[in-house]
Amino acid sequence: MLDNIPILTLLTFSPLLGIIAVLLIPKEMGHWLKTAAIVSTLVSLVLAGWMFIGLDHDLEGMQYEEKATWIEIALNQEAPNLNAAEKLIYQFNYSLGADGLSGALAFLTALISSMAAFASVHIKKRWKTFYLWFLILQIGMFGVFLSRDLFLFFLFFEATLIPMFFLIGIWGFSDREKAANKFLIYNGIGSAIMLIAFLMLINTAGFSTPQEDPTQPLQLIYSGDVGTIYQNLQDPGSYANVHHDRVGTANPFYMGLAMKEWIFLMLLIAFGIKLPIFPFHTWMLKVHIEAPPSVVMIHSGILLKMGAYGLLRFGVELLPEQAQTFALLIGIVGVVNILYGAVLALVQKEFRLILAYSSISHMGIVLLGIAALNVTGLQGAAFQLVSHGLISALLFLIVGSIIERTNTTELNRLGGLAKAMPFMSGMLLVGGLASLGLPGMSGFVSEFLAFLGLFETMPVLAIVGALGIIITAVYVLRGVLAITYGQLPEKFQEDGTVLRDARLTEAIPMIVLTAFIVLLGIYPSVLSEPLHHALSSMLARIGG
Amino acid sequence: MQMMQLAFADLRYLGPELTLVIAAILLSLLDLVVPRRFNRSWLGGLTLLSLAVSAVFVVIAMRMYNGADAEAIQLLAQSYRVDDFGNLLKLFILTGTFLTVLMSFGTVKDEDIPHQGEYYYLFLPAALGAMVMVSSGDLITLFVGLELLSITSYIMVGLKKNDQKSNESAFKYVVLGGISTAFILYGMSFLYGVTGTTNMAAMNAELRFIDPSMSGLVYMSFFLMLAGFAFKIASAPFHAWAPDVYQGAHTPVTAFLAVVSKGAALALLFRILYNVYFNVGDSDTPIHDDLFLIIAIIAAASMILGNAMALKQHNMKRLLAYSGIANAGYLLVPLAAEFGPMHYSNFTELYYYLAAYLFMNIGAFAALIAVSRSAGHEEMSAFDGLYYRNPALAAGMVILVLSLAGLPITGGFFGKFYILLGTVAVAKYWLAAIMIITSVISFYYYFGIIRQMFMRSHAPSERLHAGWAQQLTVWICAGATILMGIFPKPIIGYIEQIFHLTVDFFI
Amino acid sequence: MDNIANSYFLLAAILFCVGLYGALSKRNAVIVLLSVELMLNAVNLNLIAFAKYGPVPSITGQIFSLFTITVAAAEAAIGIAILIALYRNKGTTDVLEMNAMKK
Amino acid sequence: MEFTHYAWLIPVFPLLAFLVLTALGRQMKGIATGFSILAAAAAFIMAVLVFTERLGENVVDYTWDGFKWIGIGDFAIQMGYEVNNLNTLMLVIVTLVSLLVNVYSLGYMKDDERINTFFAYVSLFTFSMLGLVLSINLVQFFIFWELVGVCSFLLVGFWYTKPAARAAAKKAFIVTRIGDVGLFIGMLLLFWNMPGNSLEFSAIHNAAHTGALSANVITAAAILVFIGAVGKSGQFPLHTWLPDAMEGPTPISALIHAATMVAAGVYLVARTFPLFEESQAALTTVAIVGGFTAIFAATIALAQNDIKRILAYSTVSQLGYMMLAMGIGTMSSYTAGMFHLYTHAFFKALLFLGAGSVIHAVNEQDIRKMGGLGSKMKITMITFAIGTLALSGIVPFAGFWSKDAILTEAYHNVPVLFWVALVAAFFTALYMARLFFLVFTGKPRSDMHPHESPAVMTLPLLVLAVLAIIAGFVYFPGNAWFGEWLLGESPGEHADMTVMILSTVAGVGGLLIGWLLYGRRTFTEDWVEARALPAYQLLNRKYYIDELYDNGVVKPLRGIGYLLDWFDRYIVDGAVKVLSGVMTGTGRIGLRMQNGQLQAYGLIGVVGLLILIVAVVGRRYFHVG
Repeated sequence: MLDNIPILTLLTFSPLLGIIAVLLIPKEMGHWLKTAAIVSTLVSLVLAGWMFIGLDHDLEGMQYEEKATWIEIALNQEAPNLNAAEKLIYQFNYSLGADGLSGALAFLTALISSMAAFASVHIKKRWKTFYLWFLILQIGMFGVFLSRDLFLFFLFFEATLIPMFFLIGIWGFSDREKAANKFLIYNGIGSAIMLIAFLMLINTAGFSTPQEDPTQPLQLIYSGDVGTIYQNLQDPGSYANVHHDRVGTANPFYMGLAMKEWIFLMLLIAFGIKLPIFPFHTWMLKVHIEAPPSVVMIHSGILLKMGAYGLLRFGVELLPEQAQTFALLIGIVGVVNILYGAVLALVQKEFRLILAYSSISHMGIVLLGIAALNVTGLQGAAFQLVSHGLISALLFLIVGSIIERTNTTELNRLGGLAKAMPFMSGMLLVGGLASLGLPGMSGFVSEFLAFLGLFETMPVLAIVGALGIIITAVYVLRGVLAITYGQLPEKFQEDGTVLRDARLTEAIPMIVLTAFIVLLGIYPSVLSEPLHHALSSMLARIGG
Repeated sequence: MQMMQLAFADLRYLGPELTLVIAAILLSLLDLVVPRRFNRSWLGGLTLLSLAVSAVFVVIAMRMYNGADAEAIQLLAQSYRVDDFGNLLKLFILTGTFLTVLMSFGTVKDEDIPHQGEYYYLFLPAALGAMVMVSSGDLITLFVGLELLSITSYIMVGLKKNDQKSNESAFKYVVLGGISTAFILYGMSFLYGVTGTTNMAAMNAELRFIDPSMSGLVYMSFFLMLAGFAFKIASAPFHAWAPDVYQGAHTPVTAFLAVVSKGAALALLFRILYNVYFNVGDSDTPIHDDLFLIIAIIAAASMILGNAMALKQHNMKRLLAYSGIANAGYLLVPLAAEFGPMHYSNFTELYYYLAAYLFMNIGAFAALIAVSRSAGHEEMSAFDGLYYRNPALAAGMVILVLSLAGLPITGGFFGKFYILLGTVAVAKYWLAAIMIITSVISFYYYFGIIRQMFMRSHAPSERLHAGWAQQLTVWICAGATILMGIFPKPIIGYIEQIFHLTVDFFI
Repeated sequence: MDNIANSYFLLAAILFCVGLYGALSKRNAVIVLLSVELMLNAVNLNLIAFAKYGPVPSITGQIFSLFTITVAAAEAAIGIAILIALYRNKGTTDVLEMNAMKK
Repeated sequence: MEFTHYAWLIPVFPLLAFLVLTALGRQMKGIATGFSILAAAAAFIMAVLVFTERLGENVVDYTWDGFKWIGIGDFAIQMGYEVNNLNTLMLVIVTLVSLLVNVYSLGYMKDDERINTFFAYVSLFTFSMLGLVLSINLVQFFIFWELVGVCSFLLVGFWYTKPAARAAAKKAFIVTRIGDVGLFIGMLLLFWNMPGNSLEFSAIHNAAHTGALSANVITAAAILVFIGAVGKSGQFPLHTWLPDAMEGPTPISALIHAATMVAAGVYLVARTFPLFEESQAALTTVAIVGGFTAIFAATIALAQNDIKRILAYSTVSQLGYMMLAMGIGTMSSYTAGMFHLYTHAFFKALLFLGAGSVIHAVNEQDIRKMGGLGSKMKITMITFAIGTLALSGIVPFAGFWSKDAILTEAYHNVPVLFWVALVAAFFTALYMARLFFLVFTGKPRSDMHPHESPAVMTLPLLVLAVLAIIAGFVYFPGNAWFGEWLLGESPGEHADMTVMILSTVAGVGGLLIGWLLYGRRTFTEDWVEARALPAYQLLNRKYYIDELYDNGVVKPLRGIGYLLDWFDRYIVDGAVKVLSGVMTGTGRIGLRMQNGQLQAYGLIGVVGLLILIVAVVGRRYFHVG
């Protein structure tokens, strides 16, 4: 019903509205800048909600398709076998599309960005540039989830690096520049490896001769469009899968099994760096400590999800056979992630580090869901993406407010906040309980589905992973109770710094996020229905 | 041997070159005649004018003699060709020189460059030498062009007579340049010896049926010539001169060296590699594969070494020198990725990245001039707090640095992406991998500049007013970079449409 | 290719190597410039030898050597001019002293 | 029949109270607590109506599962509620005890400024407990199961300023969580093996009977479910959290840690009883764990000095009895187990509330400092006495009939466990006597001025005392109505005089010795400690189980954590630094070559060229490698 309005382009570039407003408002009027940014994020939230509700649940494949040719790189055709063709081009078009998975994640992006806009009220300096980079980052994130072309996906993927570099580097805490550098180099290498894998895909599976009837002049097109690549990889007769030479010389488009496995491994590593898989996670810890809390809300709420989304969209959907061969590896890495993150979170002295390690542990659950390679597992993984996004956003929102009042999150220098700030400690407790998977909140549903899915294919891994739930309960309670329960440290008592409870602008985002977390916990099919078709079509080829 | 004579009618093909020669002579005479107090920047203006006129001639040539079946015009038995390969590169050289001269307005002051007039019109013979290099099909004219460019650039580097550093770097440049010329000549002598002719097409015909005993000499000829050209491009093993010369020379001259002379030398290597040494040698002595492998190794070495050395660099000119070495590596990659079954567009990739390299490098140097004039030194700290002092310049510089680093929606990004597409199409994955990983490592020092501009707030906070010329150059380059990043289609389409391998490139 | 030609090429190679060695080891700047000229002349010798005794003898070699001679002269002139400017400022022609610009 | 249809209303009342209290808690100071009592009363009335409606003979179970919770692939998990006789029994118990505790808390928590939050948590707990009782499938059961765990965590840690309360709350949640993971894995196992992937309890019943599930799946599922029950009901390995949970306010100990939540474990075993019936291995484990916990906890209770800890260990021991009954596996032992759960809920709640009124009066929990409170606190003493007699299993009181039923079953099926249970009964009587005589009789041991608790606290005591007396007559050798009502067919009860005599002897003997030791002071009270000091010390320190867990599990885990933290900081980060070091290293080498010497540059070029020539072309001629 929404096909006539290009809603996806509107949504992706809705932050432009805010950017223009921010540019126009002079630098001194901080209050106006904040409201302009918040209003712009709310506009994108409304658009994202409208799009998500408009998603037709039982329609296969992509909806709201928008396609416009953007880049057609003409290639040299003077070679003997090529000059017959009317056109030999690399075609990268601006094509957006949304299905259950990307629609849900786009809505999550809009929601968390608007909540982060609320939370960034604590920013003290240079609001203009802050909101500029904040909104550009939002465009990048929308683009990543909605783009249906490899080149466009890579472009938006890289486009999120620059704003994050500035956001961490300028507004972070003491060691911010080192953290910004580490973030840039790690993610740069991650996207570099991804680029190589994409190029291999474009140059082999991307090749097609799209003209329908042979009478028309021959068109040879390399395209980055995910749809064509999916077709070529799927149908055995396509250039990519036929071994004997068809184009005179050896078939240059043939994708051997080894090559497919290499591509999948590269994608796993590239997205593994983004979704921190065990060995590549150290950069994320630095960012979680040094970046300002509202930026960390976005980073751990959405940026980590891009890795998992990429793994699902390009790893599992395009190369399902390879996904099967690597399923055990992903499973083991997932369990390692869960246990490693949980045990380390147990001994941290800084609350933000506990949250960072808990993000690693929760992303391990996503990996388990993916490793299951059945509809339940994938649904669990997709659910965990959304639920962890909401929960970590809520937790970092509260951390932001706590830092603004006590400017520390060291466990031994905090305590007894429940007396001074009952509302916020209540919210922190709710966030903690949601993150340890208390039923009635979204954390439980995703854990339940992920482990359920994995139990069918790899029961032993599921059981070992389930032990992680116990340790999660331990470190969450240790962290949350150390801050809220117990006595108020004397530092905050005697010098009269009355720790006032959450103001309205802080309370609203907390309540909204908690509402979503509880809604997903009580009535999960509001999210599982749209996900349903996106994931089952993903597994159609291997009978998931 | 039919009589080869240059008829008057042929002069109309040589429009661009003649304008430069006449302009050079007139300006040097004008400089002599005109009294001392006459402001020499008028000469700069005239130089710009002559460059523009020459560019107009080139564009006319491109439109006039082109056509689907048009045969490339060649004079004096291929010694001078007016083909689209040459025209496109002439356009590149002229824009490069134009922008370098434009950015040097206001920087040429008496105390360090005594002969101001000379400074301006010396660019003309250098540009002429480069144009001759790229449009010659014969070794001799090619050599003459190369030497004209080299010798003029020796002088330009040494123009700052009173500055000890500039003299030193000029001397280093002369000696090492001389050695590299000797290497090139020695290689050319072997090449001539083995094939008996200096015309590229004839040479290739000879080399294909060379008897194996001579293959040693063929290898020797290629290695010696490669040493010379690699020196000119400042790629890996022969890069050592670049940082000192770049630091010593006057900044616009450094820009000229980094862009125009490197680009011309690359085009020359491209022409020789694909015309003379193309599938030479047979199965047991595969000279063709060895040569292309060496080019790939040199490319990889300069990418790794260039980026590595730039990591801990604080002097901006030396940093841009090392980034120039790395970019020489990136530019060599399309050469190394030879033709594949579906991949024949090496030239377009090379040219597109060369154009992007031109804009981002000259823009960076122009911004450096503006900033170092007020800071007094050329360290990276000159950029401190630029965001506060001159936001427009800072924004322009961010775009240029993003393009240098190869991050999206900039010309540099798309150039690298296009080269990578070609390299992966030819299944040279290791080369593509090195290119990408080293360009990610380059984020570190490029973003060092951004850190200085945005994250250092303790700089003196009074506004920095950059010269109009530098501001204009930065904005032209930044605008061009953004355009090349977002709309690559028209540029690449135009190149593919007019450039035909068989007609314009193979002699 | 009989042995006369070989002896010419051998001589040219020796001359070239001597010139290269001289350029890279001599301390006096003038001698360095001189050895660069030596290398260029070695090339001339090689060209002439190929023109006369080479596998495909032809006149182009000699024309080529004419060009190289003129270019070598131009280069020598520029080299000396820059050396004089350097000497005036620095007071020494010792090549090892010219290391004002380090890493 | 229509009341059963509205059974879902029962949990909704406390939920509404919870929402009202949290939303408007701060503003409405006084009347907020009224809401909670009102809701509890309404729920109780509704439960009684449903109970009376189902008293008739041929009453059919009612299930409704309309609410589609989540669709996975081609099957979906539906939510709803189920009403059968077992549930109705639990509904009545929970709502009654919750009502009485609500009333009692009015008095007990009167001067606490967070009284509204307290009542909110109590209502939330009642809602989740009732939800648990009514749930139709294992997933919904698990959801409410964890919600109940959270409520116990919140309420135990209610006085959060006390560090002991904080540690106890954390411990309670984590230890029950360990059990919950067992149940969680059991649920996953069942989900994939059940025909049609449905986890409905009814589906589990007939799947177990018809043999659709393989033998070892049943055993594995049963044991995993039992682990969950062990965690929640504080059975042997996972019992350490229950005594520490006494840090919470006493009404909570009465409601949660005596009558309802801890009974949920037994209720779960009852709910999935067909699974246990099919696997003998599971039954023996349940019986052994139950029996062992009974005797184990009873011995520890002997040597405790805190009034609430004695009652806590007594609860653990009585739950051991129930598990023992379930473990015997016959339909009559199942009925005996549920009957003991029913009676135990009343007299244990009575004892806790009695203890609460004592603590409220003298503000002291150590029984060695108390004494002679009987004179001033008449009603509390009398009701406490009734509770003690009921718990020790003296003839007319409810405890006797239910414990006797279990002992008879044990006697007929597993004689070994019968004797263990009998000894435990003797110890029970002994420690209850010790508690009663030390607190209420003799001269006061420290300067206390006890006063009787207000009416609002003594009323519930009286109601529970009456129930403790009459509750037993529902199922005694003469009248097996309770069994028939519960199972729908006669449990085949066979009274056994010898068991009755033996259990009375054990009970009366225990009380007599207790009276002798502590009542009349014939021996000085530290007689037991003097004679059997090492044994006393062992029991007092609770067999050092807490220390065992602390050093055996918590410290090694923390150790691994620090090790991994070091590993993460140095090895993983180190590897990255090495990589970046390689890069800056090559840079440094390159820079060292830039020493400013003109001739050095030339040399680098020439040497580089030679290396290239040798590397690429050399291998052609020298065939090296």
